[in-house]
Amino acid sequence: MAVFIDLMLLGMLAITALRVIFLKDLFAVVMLFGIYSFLSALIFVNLDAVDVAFTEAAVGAGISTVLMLGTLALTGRKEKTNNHKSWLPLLVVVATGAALIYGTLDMPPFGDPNNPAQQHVAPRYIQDSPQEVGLPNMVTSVLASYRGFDTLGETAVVFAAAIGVFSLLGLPKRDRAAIESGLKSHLVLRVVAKLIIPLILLFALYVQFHGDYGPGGGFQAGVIAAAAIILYALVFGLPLATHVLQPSLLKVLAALGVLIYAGTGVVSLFLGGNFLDYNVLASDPIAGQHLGIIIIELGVGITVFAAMLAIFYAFAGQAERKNIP
Amino acid sequence: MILETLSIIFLVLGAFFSITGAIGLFRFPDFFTRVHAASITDSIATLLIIIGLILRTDFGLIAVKLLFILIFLLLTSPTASHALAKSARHGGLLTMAETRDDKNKEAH
Amino acid sequence: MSFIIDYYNYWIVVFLMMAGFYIVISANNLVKKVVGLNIFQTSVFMMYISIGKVTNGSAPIVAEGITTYSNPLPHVLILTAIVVGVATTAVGLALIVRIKRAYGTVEENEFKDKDDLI
Amino acid sequence: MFEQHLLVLPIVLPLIAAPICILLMKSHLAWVFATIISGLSFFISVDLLFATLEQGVLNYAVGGWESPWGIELRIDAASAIVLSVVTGISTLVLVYAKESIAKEIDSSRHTLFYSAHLLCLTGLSGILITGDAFNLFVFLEISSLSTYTLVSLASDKRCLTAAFRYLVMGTIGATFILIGVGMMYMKTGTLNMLDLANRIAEYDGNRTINTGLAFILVGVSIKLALFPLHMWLPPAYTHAPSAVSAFLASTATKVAVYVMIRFIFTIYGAEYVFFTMDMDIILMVLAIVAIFKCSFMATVQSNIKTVLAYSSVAQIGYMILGISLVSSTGLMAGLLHVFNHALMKGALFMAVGAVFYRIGSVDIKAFQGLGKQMPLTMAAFAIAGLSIIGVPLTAGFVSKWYLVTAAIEQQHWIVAFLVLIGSLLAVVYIGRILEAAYFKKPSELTEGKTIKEAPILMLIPMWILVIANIYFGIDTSLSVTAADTAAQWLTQSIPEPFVSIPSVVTEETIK
Amino acid sequence: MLILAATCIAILSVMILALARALKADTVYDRILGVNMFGTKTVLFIAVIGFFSGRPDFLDIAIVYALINFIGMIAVLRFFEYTAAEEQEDDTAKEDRTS
Repeated sequence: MAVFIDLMLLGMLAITALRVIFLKDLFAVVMLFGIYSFLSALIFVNLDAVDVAFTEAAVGAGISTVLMLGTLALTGRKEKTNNHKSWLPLLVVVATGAALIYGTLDMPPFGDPNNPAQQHVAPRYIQDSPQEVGLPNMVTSVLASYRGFDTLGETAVVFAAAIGVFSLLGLPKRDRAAIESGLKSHLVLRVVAKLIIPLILLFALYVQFHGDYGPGGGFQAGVIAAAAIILYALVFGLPLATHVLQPSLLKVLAALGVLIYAGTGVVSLFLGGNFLDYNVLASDPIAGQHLGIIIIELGVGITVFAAMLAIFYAFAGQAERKNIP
Repeated sequence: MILETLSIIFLVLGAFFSITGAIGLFRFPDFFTRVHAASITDSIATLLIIIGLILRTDFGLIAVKLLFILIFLLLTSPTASHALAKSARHGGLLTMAETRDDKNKEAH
Repeated sequence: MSFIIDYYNYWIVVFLMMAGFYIVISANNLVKKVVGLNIFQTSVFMMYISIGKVTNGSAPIVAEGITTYSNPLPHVLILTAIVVGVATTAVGLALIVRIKRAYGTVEENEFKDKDDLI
Repeated sequence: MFEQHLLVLPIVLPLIAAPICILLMKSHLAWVFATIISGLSFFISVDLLFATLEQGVLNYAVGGWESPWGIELRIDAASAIVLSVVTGISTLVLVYAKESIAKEIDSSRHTLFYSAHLLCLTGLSGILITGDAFNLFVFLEISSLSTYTLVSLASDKRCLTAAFRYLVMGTIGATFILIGVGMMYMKTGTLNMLDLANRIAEYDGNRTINTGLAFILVGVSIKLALFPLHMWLPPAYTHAPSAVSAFLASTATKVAVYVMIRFIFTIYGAEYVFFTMDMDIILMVLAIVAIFKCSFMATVQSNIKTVLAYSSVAQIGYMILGISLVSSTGLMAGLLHVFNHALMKGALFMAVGAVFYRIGSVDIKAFQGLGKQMPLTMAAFAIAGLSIIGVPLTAGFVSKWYLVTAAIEQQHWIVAFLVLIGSLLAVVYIGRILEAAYFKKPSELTEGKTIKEAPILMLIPMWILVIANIYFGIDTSLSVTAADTAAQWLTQSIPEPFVSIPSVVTEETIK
Repeated sequence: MLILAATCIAILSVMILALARALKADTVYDRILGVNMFGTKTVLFIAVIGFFSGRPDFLDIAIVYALINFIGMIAVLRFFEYTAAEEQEDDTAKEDRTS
């Protein structure tokens, strides 16, 4: 059954990808990209990667699609037909694909528990991490503790993206006099959105602090919380949203999150451990691990929330400015 | 046992409704009838399937989450359909009958 | 037959990667290029997740009564990679918005004509 | 108490400083702060360099988790050399940047510039220090993302398309590396570089591993702008702000060269890559084509930054040529050239930036007659240019000398000859600019205007690099010893067996 | 168990139909409708498959899907209103120029 579902989903993915190649309507391309993300997230669920599915759905289908739509609003919907056809891309792709297929021929069989990938490093994470780190969610343990340095880098990447977008697009100014925009005519929508947004924020908090026990964690929580505010901005207009959460505050928050994460590492240095060694944070190693993971997940959550929202503000601000000359 | 049977009935009905909705999405002649088909069956199928699933839980946290999903879908799905139809109408899309009228006018 | 069962997943993933890669290098429109990059990367993520799957395994979150778990390490790597992907997308799209403002077009051949890139 | 933690500091210091720069708000505060942090990293790097020369390899277990389960930081002479170059150049560029970006970047974006610069430094240091293949990818992306930002900060609109092209190519390269690392992980179950090396050695000609190697090499080649994949580099370096060009030209591609060395020599093993896969022939041919094609392209450009950019691609050809000679001398020549080229290109781009600062153009016409008007800047340009050509008593001579020696050692007479011919092309493109500067009359761009010498804050870092060029051309003991140690270490054909004894700090060592 | 598998397959086939609608649509609105239906069915699919594989505690993902689907729809609508306003402006601008 799992194989059957896997095949069906992969088939749908392949058709979607093929269709994207030939579509000229960029709006449709973006819509199909949303579907592509949803489908790949489904595949991740089917292949047991629940945390990844969580993130892919929130990021790929959510944030990326919204940003792409924002860009399309500014750049136009139609791709121009280009008569200049070249065989080179096709040639490169076929060569690369052939190399990859050649590479698959010696791959270990799909799903075999005796594969090298399942043998060497991974068993320790599966068998010992619940005792060593004390969390049921192994993905969180590995992410935040064993490979915490990767995650620090990941937070820095998000921060770097935020800086890039600030420098390219600038942040919208908080403008008291700006008229209310947004989906004015949709009354039903406005009522429903008002009902739902608090629920989403609540859910984000749950994801943030339940990430140790189930799928979720700082990154996902940050994205969901940002999504709530994005929904608010979409329905009630950017000016109102910037009144609730100021762009300059977001800048500070994004920086603060990175500092919290890196600061935890520095604190562990001063307490006599290695960088990011949470064992020394409390008297008992398990308690220390738990404390450390909660703090750094908070740091990740804050940075991601602030960076994602600020990036959205920057894009929306462009559209808004263009609207009111 | 009764719960199990009830759950089966709900799930079968839910599956049936979602398939009819999907067929409607294909077979109906214009956009507004298609929205109608899609959104109504969407809601009823969601309701049935999720109730069917709730009956299979031990009515703990999982049931609460399912209920949350149900409420969320029941709130958002019709809202989205409504807004979509509204903006289609606003954007100048006509129903089939109107298109026919227009053509008649042009013909005369 | 077992050969196909063993590898079908990787083959379709390779096809998806190449579809994405083709969009990146052949598209003339910059937004489509970015969509292509995303498809390419997402497919690579699928390859990683396939590596970690264990038949009859379950999601790597400890629960009672479950003995086989899939490998959590690829999941962790891909979580990081997804974030990197969205960061790149955001910067790329911001660049596109600026290019549109500076050149009035987002078609590669059109602005190439305008500034005779080396 | 931080002695045992020195390894992690060159990554963590700029990483913490980058968000603080944003919080500082004031441009000059951010400048002082960023320069201090970068200088601190430089001192730590030099300290690490001497430590590696004495002790060989240093390692550090992040989070206290022993490798291969946790992420291991690992530094040997090769990484320490490049790390010193990167942090050193970064410090000089930051000193130089204050005046330079005041002219070229909108004042509201200055703090963003410093922050992005520090993030880029974080990424580059991370690549150099990490001992984990996936961690390397993460740091590669940090540096790349901030590089795209830095390039796009210029006021000329062409920097946008250059940055976008760089972004697309860079992301494809990174994704290729990701595919390659995935294939290696699939067959070995580990991500630690040493562990990978040992486990890959167990396989003899496995198709998945071969493909993984191919993808990694192509991905890294995009990042280091190896010949047919170099298209992103000339526009990016031409249109970026001068300070950014100076920084990137002397660090980013060098770090990519280091990554290639690391993957070839440490992970896959030279024997496997060169004898089983015959990569040396491919690399050698590409390197020689790069030297000639791009040196020639450099001779026909009128934008001086483009000339220097093409020259960079050609010089990368020399480094790859050194690697492809498959000998410890060749590798040493390659590493030495990484070091020396950073010194020359840094100085050249800084001089060009100074010209842009005063005249507002980097066309060859703007250089006409500058020898008299900006004597110090043009003298710096001339000396660094001579170094590029490889005139004796400059650093460039030393690395070319060892390169030719290595080629002759391996009986590649033609290669040795071609290296010398390649230098002649450098004479042409550098000579053309010097001729304009010293022997031509001012063009309409500068005629009748009084042009002052560049500000002192730009001249100091420029001349530090120029003096370094001469110093390392005369007293080669430090650079050659370091490069030689690194090369010896890397070419030990059998990697030392993997010992999983971590350097976890115990209670005793702290007291 | 069988009934869950059957429901799975039913939902999967509905997803395929919705996908077909989204791939090959007469108007944009049809496409959006297809995408929306695809989204809601995905939510149900995850819920059912959670029960099918015996680990129904991953419903959080279904919630995220529902949420993102809704936000996506709103973003699309906003996009439409925005571009429609833009086109109108363009039209009036053209008229101004011609008159």
